[in-house]
Amino acid sequence: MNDAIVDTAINTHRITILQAINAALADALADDERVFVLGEDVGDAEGGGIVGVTAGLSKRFGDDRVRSTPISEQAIIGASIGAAIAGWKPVAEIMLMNFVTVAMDMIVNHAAKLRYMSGGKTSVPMVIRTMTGAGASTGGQHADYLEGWFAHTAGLKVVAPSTPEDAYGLLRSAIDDPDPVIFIENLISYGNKGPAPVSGHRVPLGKARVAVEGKDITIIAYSAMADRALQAAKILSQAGISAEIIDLRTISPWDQETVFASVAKTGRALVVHEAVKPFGPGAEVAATLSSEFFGRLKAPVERIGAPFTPVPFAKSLEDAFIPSPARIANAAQKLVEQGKL
Amino acid sequence: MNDAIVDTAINTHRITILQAINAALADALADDERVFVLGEDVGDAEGGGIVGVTAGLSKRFGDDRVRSTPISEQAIIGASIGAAIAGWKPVAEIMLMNFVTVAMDMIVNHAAKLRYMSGGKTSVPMVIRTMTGAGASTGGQHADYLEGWFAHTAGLKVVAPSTPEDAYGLLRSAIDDPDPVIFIENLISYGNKGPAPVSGHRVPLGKARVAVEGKDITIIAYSAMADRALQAAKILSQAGISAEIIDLRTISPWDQETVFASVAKTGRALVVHEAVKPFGPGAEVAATLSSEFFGRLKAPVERIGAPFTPVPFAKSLEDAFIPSPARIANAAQKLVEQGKL
Amino acid sequence: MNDNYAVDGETRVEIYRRMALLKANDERSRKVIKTGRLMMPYYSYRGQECIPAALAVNLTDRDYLCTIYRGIHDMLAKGLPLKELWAEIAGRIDGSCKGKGGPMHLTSPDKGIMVTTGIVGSSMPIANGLALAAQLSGDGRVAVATFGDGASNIGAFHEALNMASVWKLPAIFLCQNNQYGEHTTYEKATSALRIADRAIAYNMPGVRVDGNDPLAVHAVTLEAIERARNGGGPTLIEAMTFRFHGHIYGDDDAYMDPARKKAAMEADPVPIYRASLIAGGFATEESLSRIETEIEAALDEAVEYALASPMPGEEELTTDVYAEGAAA
Amino acid sequence: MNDNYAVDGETRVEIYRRMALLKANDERSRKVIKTGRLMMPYYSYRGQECIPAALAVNLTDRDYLCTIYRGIHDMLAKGLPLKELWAEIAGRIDGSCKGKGGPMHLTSPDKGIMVTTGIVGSSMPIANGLALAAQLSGDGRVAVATFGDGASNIGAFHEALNMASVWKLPAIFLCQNNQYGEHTTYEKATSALRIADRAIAYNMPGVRVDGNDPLAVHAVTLEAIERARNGGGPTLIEAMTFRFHGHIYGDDDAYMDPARKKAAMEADPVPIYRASLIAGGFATEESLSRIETEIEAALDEAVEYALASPMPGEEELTTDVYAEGAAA
Ligand SMILES: Cc1ncc(C[n+]2csc(CCOP(=O)(O)OP(=O)(O)O)c2C)c(N)n1
Ligand SMILES: Cc1ncc(C[n+]2csc(CCOP(=O)(O)OP(=O)(O)O)c2C)c(N)n1
Ligand SMILES: [Mg+2]
Ligand SMILES: [Mg+2]
Repeated sequence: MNDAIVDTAINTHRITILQAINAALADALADDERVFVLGEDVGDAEGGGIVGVTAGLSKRFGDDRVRSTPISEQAIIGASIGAAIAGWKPVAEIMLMNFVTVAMDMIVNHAAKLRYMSGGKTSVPMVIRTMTGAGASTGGQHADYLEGWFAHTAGLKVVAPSTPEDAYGLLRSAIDDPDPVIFIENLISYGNKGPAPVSGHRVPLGKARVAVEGKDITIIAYSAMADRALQAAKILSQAGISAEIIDLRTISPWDQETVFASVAKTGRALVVHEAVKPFGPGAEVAATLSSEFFGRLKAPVERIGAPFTPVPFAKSLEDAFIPSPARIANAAQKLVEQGKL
Repeated sequence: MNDAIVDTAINTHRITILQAINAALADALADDERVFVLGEDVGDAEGGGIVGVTAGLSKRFGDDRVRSTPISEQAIIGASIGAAIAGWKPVAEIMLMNFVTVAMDMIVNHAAKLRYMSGGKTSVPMVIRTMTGAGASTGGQHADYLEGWFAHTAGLKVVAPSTPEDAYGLLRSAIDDPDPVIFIENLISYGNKGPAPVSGHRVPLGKARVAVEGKDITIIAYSAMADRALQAAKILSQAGISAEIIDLRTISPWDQETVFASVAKTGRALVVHEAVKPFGPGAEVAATLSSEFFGRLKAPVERIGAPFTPVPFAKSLEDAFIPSPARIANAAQKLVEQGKL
Repeated sequence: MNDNYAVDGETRVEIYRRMALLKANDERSRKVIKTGRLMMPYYSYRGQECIPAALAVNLTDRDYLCTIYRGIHDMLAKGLPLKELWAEIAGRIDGSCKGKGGPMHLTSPDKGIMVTTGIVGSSMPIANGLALAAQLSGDGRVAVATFGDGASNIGAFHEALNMASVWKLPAIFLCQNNQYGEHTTYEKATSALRIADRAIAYNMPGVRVDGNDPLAVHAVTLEAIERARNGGGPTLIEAMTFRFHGHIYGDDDAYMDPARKKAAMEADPVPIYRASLIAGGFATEESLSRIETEIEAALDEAVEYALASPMPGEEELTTDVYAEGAAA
Repeated sequence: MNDNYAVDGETRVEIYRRMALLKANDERSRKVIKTGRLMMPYYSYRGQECIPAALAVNLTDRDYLCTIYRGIHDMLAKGLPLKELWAEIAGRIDGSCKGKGGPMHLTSPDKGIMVTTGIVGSSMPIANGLALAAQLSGDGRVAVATFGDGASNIGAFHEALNMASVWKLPAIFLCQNNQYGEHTTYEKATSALRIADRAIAYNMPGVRVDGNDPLAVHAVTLEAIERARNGGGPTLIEAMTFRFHGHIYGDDDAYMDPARKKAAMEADPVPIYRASLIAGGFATEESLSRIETEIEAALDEAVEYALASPMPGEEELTTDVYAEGAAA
């Protein structure tokens, strides 16, 4: 694993999402003694994480503050909760999002609720980083997007960046935040490059980003689907359709102000995520927009998500599972055409 | 605990929901040797369940087929999955819905996915019964409605009855079903009475029930909220509003046919659940209706759910947390009035 | 008292004071519920008083406690103010958690009472985090997790004890083995001959102690606490005890072996310890009665205070979900 | 061979046949991936062949197996047809799971291969269910759960072993202790001196065995299987072994102690056992070579079969989510 990631991180060049996350962790560790990192294999003796996201950190900050754990997700989250209550700022890694299933009690019954149940006497300022996403042939138990569960849980915030700058800035804000934040990374796009963030940069939680301005339709997405929406926008522009792309960045609480402003302008909306469509996060956005803009929309609000199946292994099926730019563009085009009737 | 529940169950009188569930279990155990029941304290030596739902069953069917377990929810669900794959039909009890959080891996990564991941070579015909609901002063960790998580999981079905007849008939169908079913019972309404089901009665999964016919607005609810919707309908009828109440009964897959037919008639819809509103199951129904009936609705589709908070302990707050008939009626009235403008 | 424990008289009496407080508080709780002045799920700890009383005199307010739904004894022993307690279990705004937590979620950080959980087993992983905070700070605190015998069969127990051991955390895992988990007996649910044996699985000291013997509990917990403070890592303690009033207030005892229950109640640790203090010359009937009278008076005051406190207003429903002013 | 094991020559050779099959299959897998003919996450089991080979000769097709992502050796030893395997890991319609499961979810109920999980620890609670089915049916089957050393630190392990013990389930918990969990060493993650010691926590027989010694593994697993079949309940077995090629295909070995790895590879059980069979007069160079040649031929055939098999069509994407014809 590359020990040098930390050093190369903050500069004016383009860096990858992986480097941005590594840099955000390094800077948070450097800026605040109360920050520490824990998770399976995160230490440099263990290679600095299975894909190297935490590479170099334990060498620089010590094994106490960057600590590899046993394979015990309940204990990882429990240790984070307890330390957070006692004034520390843990950043826990749950290697893949499907593994949160063994720690849901800790996250939902405890991290999310302790502030409320204690009447504000305790708080749980912690971050849970986790990665997911189909496309790496990992099959049914390693690629689920489960953000909908957490967005449906009071007390949690849910964040999912799609660029290096946002990854850095959102992670810094998540670590600053006084409440527990679920921070979702996409496995497939770790290598995506973008402008390097300025050291110390913050992206506020709860604020979406208008990635591309447009006037015919608003496409709302996040995580890897924000990229695919951008690709769809290119396809659409060739068809003469101007799509506004909103990268939600924070899924809960989501930025109604920005989204509303956009839909007020375009009159059409399409929500896209990789999570399966039924009862998915897109439903909240679609239901809210349909109500808010009742009578003012040019077309129904539509949603695109993965089909209602586990993630398949075979490449032919996995490719069909993930919403594609073409599928997004197609759906958008239909809405625009429908709205023109 | 009352050993006699089983005997009194199936007759022409009115029985409680608790008795109906007890009877469904007894009849399923009697009809099919492959059915067995497991969970904490479910045996008669342990009182037949903490509120007596399984009372009398182990005496009648033996401790092998009605077995009390250690406090080990992962092991309970794991044992059910394994037995189901091997041809048995386990009915597992997870005492309260919040405790599914310690068994989410077993439910979501395994029970839900094994059919798919094995390409159909194995199947998991099991039922997970669980109870929940605010109103008993149990506080933040004992009353959450988490059906949205399961409805968002491919491979699972989710059921929540509100009458004794449906409780019996749905549980029998759930046990018959070749796939895993989450069966949600409401703690507060176990004592609610209704007509006793005929022995052997089945309510098909995926079929809603029109509880009251009406023409001005469709109110869609399930579990304890179906009762509250009925109470709201009475309030509304005093205001001259005729509400059609649909008890969804099965949350996933939900009965679009019945709901669509109703909304086609009324032109207005309100979705009600006790789960917190944001990213809740109501969003799926509302988003789907808003799209399906685009341009044909008299008012926006609205949703009522619990506020975005953990369940509070204090009675004053707990009362305010649970959607009340008055709140439902109010919201419905507003929609009807809005649609009349 | 004929024993070999080097415990001074003052401490012996202080342990009794706490036991008497716990006993009286339980009796008062059941009475207040019975007379309908209060409605709540109540998990009586009557019979288990000795354990937290003897533990708590070895702790300071700065030491951490994670306890469970059946944990009011643990908290009172550690110093939870009676008024805070009673207002909370009454669901009033003056409660420790503004009435929002209730009896299963009492929290009082000033006294080191950091978490009360209603989920079986979940006190342990979180106690690890408190212990980790102490270890990282080097502030010498320890974290105690209490839990029941039934909880020793759940995954969180296992993960927590393993992690505590490999990280040598200053944690004490205190199992109050009352021989039942809800309505299920120890024997039916728990494979280990003794829960203390499970310490071997974590290469951790494990000890079973008579939970009716305050001085034995005092000695065992003191040793564990000192080991933890000195960097020696965690300890698993199994204190044998019994709950006299079933799992939850109102459950009938049909599932319990009457002989087992009768024997346990006859071994009620509170009067036995009381008598031993007097017999050993550490206290007099009068001095102990005075303590008991003071406790009753404090309870009178706390109950009235609680019932006079207002219910939380509706604005409380949506506060404390997130930090005030934070994006939400 | 100078040993005291009462294992007949045929069985000895059969164990070797399976070991050789596993070794060759692993080598072929890595080669096919390296040459780019196949893309998949591959968890090499090379070095661990002896354990499932010696176990499987004691099982029938009717006995159940729950295994893990690093479990292709377990399945091949238990009889998974090579063509089914290769078509599945190639993501083709003729695979054991129509290509939908992939290498981490191979399933072949005809051979008792019921579940392969990618979640650490989850093989054990499900194996209990299979064992429970056998117990309820009285059909004499046993269920074997395989798992790694790292998995012994997760909650599911604990819950499963406790339940199996109190219910006396016919289950065998077979830990393949290869001394690493992903990149983390046994010592850093696991508090128990030996995983076998953890059996004490469940009042269950626990035994550590040299996983490089086929006859020792044969004896230990046979005893456990017989105990399970005869109603004597579960056993925890810890077989000491090593994975030669890291956690996943492509990981560099920087996190591994080179000396530890070198020593392990020098103790490669396959050639050592092969030599011992010849030395002991149980086989000849020729007879073993013939076996190996047959295996290579079968592998050639399986690989070509797999790569010629079609990918699943899009209609497969949404089938097998629910039973056909059921409400969905
Ligand atoms: C994960 C989980 N499962 C089930 C329950 C329901 N429950 C509450 S208390 C209890 C018994 C716990 O027994 P034990 O650990 O011995 O503690 P005790 O109540 O005897 O003090 C159970 C099963 C729960 N709260 N959490
Ligand atoms: C619950 C869970 N946490 C983490 C992982 C990621 N993971 C996959 S394999 C592995 C290591 C397991 O080690 P061990 O049990 O020793 O088995 P081995 O791979 O050595 O055979 C980890 C941590 C997972 N699959 N499931
Ligand atoms: Mg107990
Ligand atoms: Mg290993």
